Amino acid sequence: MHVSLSDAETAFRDEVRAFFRERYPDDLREKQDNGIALTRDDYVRWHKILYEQGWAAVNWPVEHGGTGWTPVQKYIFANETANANAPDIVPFGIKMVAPVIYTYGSEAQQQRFLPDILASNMWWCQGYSEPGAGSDLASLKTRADRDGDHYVVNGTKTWTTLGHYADWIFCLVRTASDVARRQEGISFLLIDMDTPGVSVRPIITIEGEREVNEVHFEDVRVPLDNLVGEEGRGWTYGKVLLQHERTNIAGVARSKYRLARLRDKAASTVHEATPLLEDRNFARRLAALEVELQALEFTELRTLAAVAVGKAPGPESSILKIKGTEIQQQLDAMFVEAAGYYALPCVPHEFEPSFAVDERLGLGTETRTALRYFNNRKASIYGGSNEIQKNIIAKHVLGL
Amino acid sequence: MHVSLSDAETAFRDEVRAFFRERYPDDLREKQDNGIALTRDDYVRWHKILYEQGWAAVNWPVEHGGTGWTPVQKYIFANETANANAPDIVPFGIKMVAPVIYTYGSEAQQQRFLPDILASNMWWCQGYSEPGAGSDLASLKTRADRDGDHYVVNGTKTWTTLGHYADWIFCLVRTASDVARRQEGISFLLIDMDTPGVSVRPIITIEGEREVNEVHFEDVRVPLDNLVGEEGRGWTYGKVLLQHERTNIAGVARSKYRLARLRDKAASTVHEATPLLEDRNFARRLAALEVELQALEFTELRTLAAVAVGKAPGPESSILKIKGTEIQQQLDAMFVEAAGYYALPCVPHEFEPSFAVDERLGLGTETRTALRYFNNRKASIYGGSNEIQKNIIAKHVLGL
Amino acid sequence: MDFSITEEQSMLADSVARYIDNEYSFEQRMRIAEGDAAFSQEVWQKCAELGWTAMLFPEADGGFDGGAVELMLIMQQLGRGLVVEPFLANVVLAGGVLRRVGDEAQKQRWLAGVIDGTRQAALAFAEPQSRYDLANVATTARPEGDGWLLNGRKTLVLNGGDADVIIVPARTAGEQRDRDGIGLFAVPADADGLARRCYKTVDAHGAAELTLADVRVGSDALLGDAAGGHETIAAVIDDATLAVCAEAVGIMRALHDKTVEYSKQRIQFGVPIGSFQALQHRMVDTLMACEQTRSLLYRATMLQGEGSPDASRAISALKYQVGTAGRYV
Amino acid sequence: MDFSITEEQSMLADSVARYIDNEYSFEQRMRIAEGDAAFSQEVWQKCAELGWTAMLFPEADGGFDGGAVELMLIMQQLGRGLVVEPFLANVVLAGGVLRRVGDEAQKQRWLAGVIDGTRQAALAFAEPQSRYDLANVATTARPEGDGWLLNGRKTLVLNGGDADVIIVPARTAGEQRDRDGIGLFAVPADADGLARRCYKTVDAHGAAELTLADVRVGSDALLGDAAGGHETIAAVIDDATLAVCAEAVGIMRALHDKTVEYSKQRIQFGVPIGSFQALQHRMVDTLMACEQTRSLLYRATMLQGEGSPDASRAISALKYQVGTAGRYV
Repeated sequence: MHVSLSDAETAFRDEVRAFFRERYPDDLREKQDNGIALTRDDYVRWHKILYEQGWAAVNWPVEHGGTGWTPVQKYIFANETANANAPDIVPFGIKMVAPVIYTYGSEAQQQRFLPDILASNMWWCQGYSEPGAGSDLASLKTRADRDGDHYVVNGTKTWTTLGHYADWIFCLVRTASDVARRQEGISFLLIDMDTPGVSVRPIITIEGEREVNEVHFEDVRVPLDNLVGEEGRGWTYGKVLLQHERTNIAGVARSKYRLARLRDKAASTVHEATPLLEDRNFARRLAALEVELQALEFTELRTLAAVAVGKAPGPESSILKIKGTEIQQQLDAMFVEAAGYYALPCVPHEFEPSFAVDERLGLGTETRTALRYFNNRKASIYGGSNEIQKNIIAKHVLGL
Repeated sequence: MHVSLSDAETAFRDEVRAFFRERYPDDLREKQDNGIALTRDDYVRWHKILYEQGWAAVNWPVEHGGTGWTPVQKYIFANETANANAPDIVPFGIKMVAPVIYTYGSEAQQQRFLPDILASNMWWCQGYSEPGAGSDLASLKTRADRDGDHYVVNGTKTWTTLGHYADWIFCLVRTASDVARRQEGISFLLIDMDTPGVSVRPIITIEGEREVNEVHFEDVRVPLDNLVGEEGRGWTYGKVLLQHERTNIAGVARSKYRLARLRDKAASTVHEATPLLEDRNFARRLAALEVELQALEFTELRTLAAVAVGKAPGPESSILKIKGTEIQQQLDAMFVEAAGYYALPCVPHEFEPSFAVDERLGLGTETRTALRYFNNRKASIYGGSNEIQKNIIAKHVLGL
Repeated sequence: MDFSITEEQSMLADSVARYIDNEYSFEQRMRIAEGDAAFSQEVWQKCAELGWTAMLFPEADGGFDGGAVELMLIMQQLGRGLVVEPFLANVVLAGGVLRRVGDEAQKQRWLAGVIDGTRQAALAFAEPQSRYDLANVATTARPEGDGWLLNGRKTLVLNGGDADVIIVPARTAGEQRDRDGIGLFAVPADADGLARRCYKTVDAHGAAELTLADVRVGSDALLGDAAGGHETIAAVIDDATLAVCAEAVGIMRALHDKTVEYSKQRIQFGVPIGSFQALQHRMVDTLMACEQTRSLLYRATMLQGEGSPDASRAISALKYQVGTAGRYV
Repeated sequence: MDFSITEEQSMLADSVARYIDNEYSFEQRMRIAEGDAAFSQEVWQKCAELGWTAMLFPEADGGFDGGAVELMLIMQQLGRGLVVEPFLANVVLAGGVLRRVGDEAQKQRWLAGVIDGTRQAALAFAEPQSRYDLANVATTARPEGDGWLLNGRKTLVLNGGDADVIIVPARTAGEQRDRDGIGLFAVPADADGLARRCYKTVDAHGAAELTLADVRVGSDALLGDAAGGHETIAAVIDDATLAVCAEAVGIMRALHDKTVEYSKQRIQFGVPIGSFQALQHRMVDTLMACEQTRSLLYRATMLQGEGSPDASRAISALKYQVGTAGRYV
């Protein structure tokens, strides 16, 4: 039992660090540091740089182009990504649909999709939630009815993150309704967003951004070949994917980076003649958050170590999701506190240049904190709400 | 809308204050101040002093010997009682069984019991909970079967506070089992503890005290005359009583007194060369607790004001119970913190005189704090656990 | 000790509540909030017509002599409707200063228009470096000729974009964090050297950043004592804190009610989500937070209304509770 | 970075676990806790026979060369069984001092008996006024003749009633709160002038209050440097804190498991109470608290085991978590 890095691990860390120093584009870095939303092209460019390095698919099996890294290497890579404030790869292709395709998809599907996903030639989005099916995902109503060698898809998916950028969508759809358990009638379908009948409508969220969408399907004809695995087994495939998503959501490395920035901010903010960081109440809460985050980091490492010796990321990933999002939201709140009055101005992008009157009203600064706070209220709801996670743990871990 | 006392209210406060100064016996005061448990005789003596003053039955109707006080007068009396650190009247007679008797009891029962309860000639205890019936009180199994002009009672009641002092016990018993709702078969019965077949066994609680008991009934013959109200209506009567108990449990005035003592203690405790009270973290939590308590005081006053204009103490009394006990337990915890190492010695009564080596190891001091902490974990469970209270509020206030 | 309100107070609360219910729907509110203007002139005129803008001022100034209770009743309802019109900025902040230390001429010139709703006013109590320390004033006022020369910056000036007059605290003496040496100056919005950048806040209220570069005002611009402004601001901010807390109580309660209502309608797993115990208990917790906050609101309102020496601490306690309970709800 | 334990470590943990399961039932524990003696000599002998008392000492001293990981593994299991025998006092506290600064003769005289379980020892690190400040030492040690004269009071001396030797920090120089100037003295329990009042703590461990009135000890009683004792105590208390935190993790987990188990058996409203969502979520919260605490325990243990400069902070973080999570669970 030891926590220090081995020589090989240290060498790997240095290699990753050098990569970020040399290959992470300055213009992306500047956008990230100033909290400016990346464009579709920005995301694709960064993905392709990682792809060239062979680091686009951290978790994939080596035979499909994955890294084959140990848990410790993955941990190091996540930390260095966060410390460089580099964007994460957009997860829908690499982290979400690909594991389903390489685990359950046909040989033909693997050859058709995996290389393009790996090289970011194809933008994916997720079609799970529906207006009437949130926590109760199994109640989804989007139907795929067989008609010759096609399915005809009708229905509505919602909260589709970056759906307006997507080339393809992976969906859970209902292919049978006369089944014993609702879950059994659900299939996993890949749909080209260019198919006639697919339309995307923006949802503007509380802080005024377009991040999520509603996707409508009206008599959309999808080749039977686009079914992954067996008809009626989509629920099982989707669940595997959700567990991957949940681990992903914890965001420990990112929170560590943000906590360090919060400390910087508090050290440079004068509050009643002394730095805010020296305010005992603020400092105490910051320390409490840091302790919680240190604990979560080790909980994640323990989980990854268990996965490495062959255990699947089981219901324990729910703990990571709950605690990870709680910490993120506490960080959001403390950034708002540190910003003080400057959290309040709601400054849409177009206006910002005119606000050079005070550097704190510019981009990527205090004026973003409240918007981020509001935006990120979603974190305890998405990926399966934290209440649903607790139900899962109660049932599958505690046996209640 | 105003918070200041009227001239009449101020005069009343002065009268009450003078009463406690003059009539509250020094030996009781000393016991109370040192945290020594009062004896049965102590309780009776104090009750009789209040009785002589006409203040034993604060909430009773005037015709039965109650005070007829306004909510503000009751509030003043509770505060002065707490500020004198005088004991509350033992509630089982005056506050619990008496309201049931004067509301639902027969003329004969009122004449037989109320004067003795008022004058403390009769000690009562409560027979509600059973080993298998806690939160689910309606599942109680103690049976009362008719046999001529008697009921024959069999069963076990538990958590009977001060049952070893009691002359009488009021019980919820099952008089019928072939009913549509379990609640309908329950009756409210008064039982003389001297009746053959009644036995009392002590339960020693976590801190080593005898406060509660199990009461066993084996073929106990109880005259039919001891049934209060109608057979099968006991549940309804008992519920009224529980709501009274819950308001009672909030203990706002007592918590205000304890908070002031905690502040004194923290001011006189040196912690890293300065008073503990100046430790920002301790002071912040103390202030937070004080705010919560100020709020609860006004929530209680609002409830009492509503009761005064004719509304019954409804499900809102559950809020008082939940918040009141939460505050009590937080006070318990902060007393332990203030005591530091001196919270740890577990010093049974007999040994205490030998501990004169340090005044903090004596009676009524730091060595009591942890025992009190442990003892008072019950507060969030008794009188209907706080979870049950939340169920009640969800159903009856929020309509869920 | 008495928790009941008078019939007049009850009518006032009903009047605001009715207006919100009938004429200030959430859709109407969002139209105003998302529009270019900071607020609706039409709504503001209505507030004046209904007497709310006059409510808190002495009869001698043309008001209705209302106090802390009236302020609380109005603000709770404005909170319930998430009203964006500048009641706080005009009536409580700027109006609060003018009422306390304005002389007759100043009241005539500035306050009368606030009371009848024809003029807009603001109080610039915050500076870029000040955070929550009201005495931290770096803006300076230097005597020049018969008047004063003002220089400095002000931040988050509520209603600052629409105000016809802005009350500017400026340092006439002392160090940057001294309580003494702060004067209050009524600066017309069109004064030379006064620049403002306008924006909306996250809660859709209008606000502005101000720069004052050699702004000249006459001696009649000084409100009250040239060095004693801090005491006035502190008193006004006590009122304003009580006001925003009352607003918050209105918001919290509306949010709680809407959540409970939605939980009865939203079906998942074949049942309303309000039937799940975990959510029931959470809604009970929010109910308790609302009621505990309301209790502290009544407490602070009554103490403030009676001019109690404990009022200021009671308002702080209330503010603390709003900060914690409000985030929880 | 590696989270696995060695086969030897695994065997050690199993050995303690087996003993608790088979020979230290809750009923057995309560018999000892409620008895007159502070602990069971029989159990203690068993701890020694099984090698646990020797585990943490260097081979040179007759130990098995264990470190932080072994300490953690043992203490977790002792916590699970609520074991009242004085492992902490003997092995971690007194043994920790003797191991670090005892010379050969002192180790022979005092440590050998701790390692083989034949003698009892204690460390008197607390005084009535000290609270948690280890440098706050009012007890004095004055040179006299060839030895020292000790005067003062010590509080909450764990195992103080049964100890054959008590290590007493005493001030040889400096002011009451100075870190410098503290010496550590091995005082035989039967020394003239040493009085002790024995009691049990709320968690049923034996402890004592000590008074030292002109207690004379020889020069061979001084452990290490006459002025440098604070550093030693601080290091020992780091180990001890790690130990009690590991114990707490064992307790928390046992409590959590028993609660979950009971919730499946206790029937109310016709169903096991574990079927109620509010209780399910609460038990999930306690599970998370346990697991988060365990993570910090591993973190602190590994850093301490590696002698990292971050170890002391990591132990403080762990202690904070135990204090909050432990009360929650």
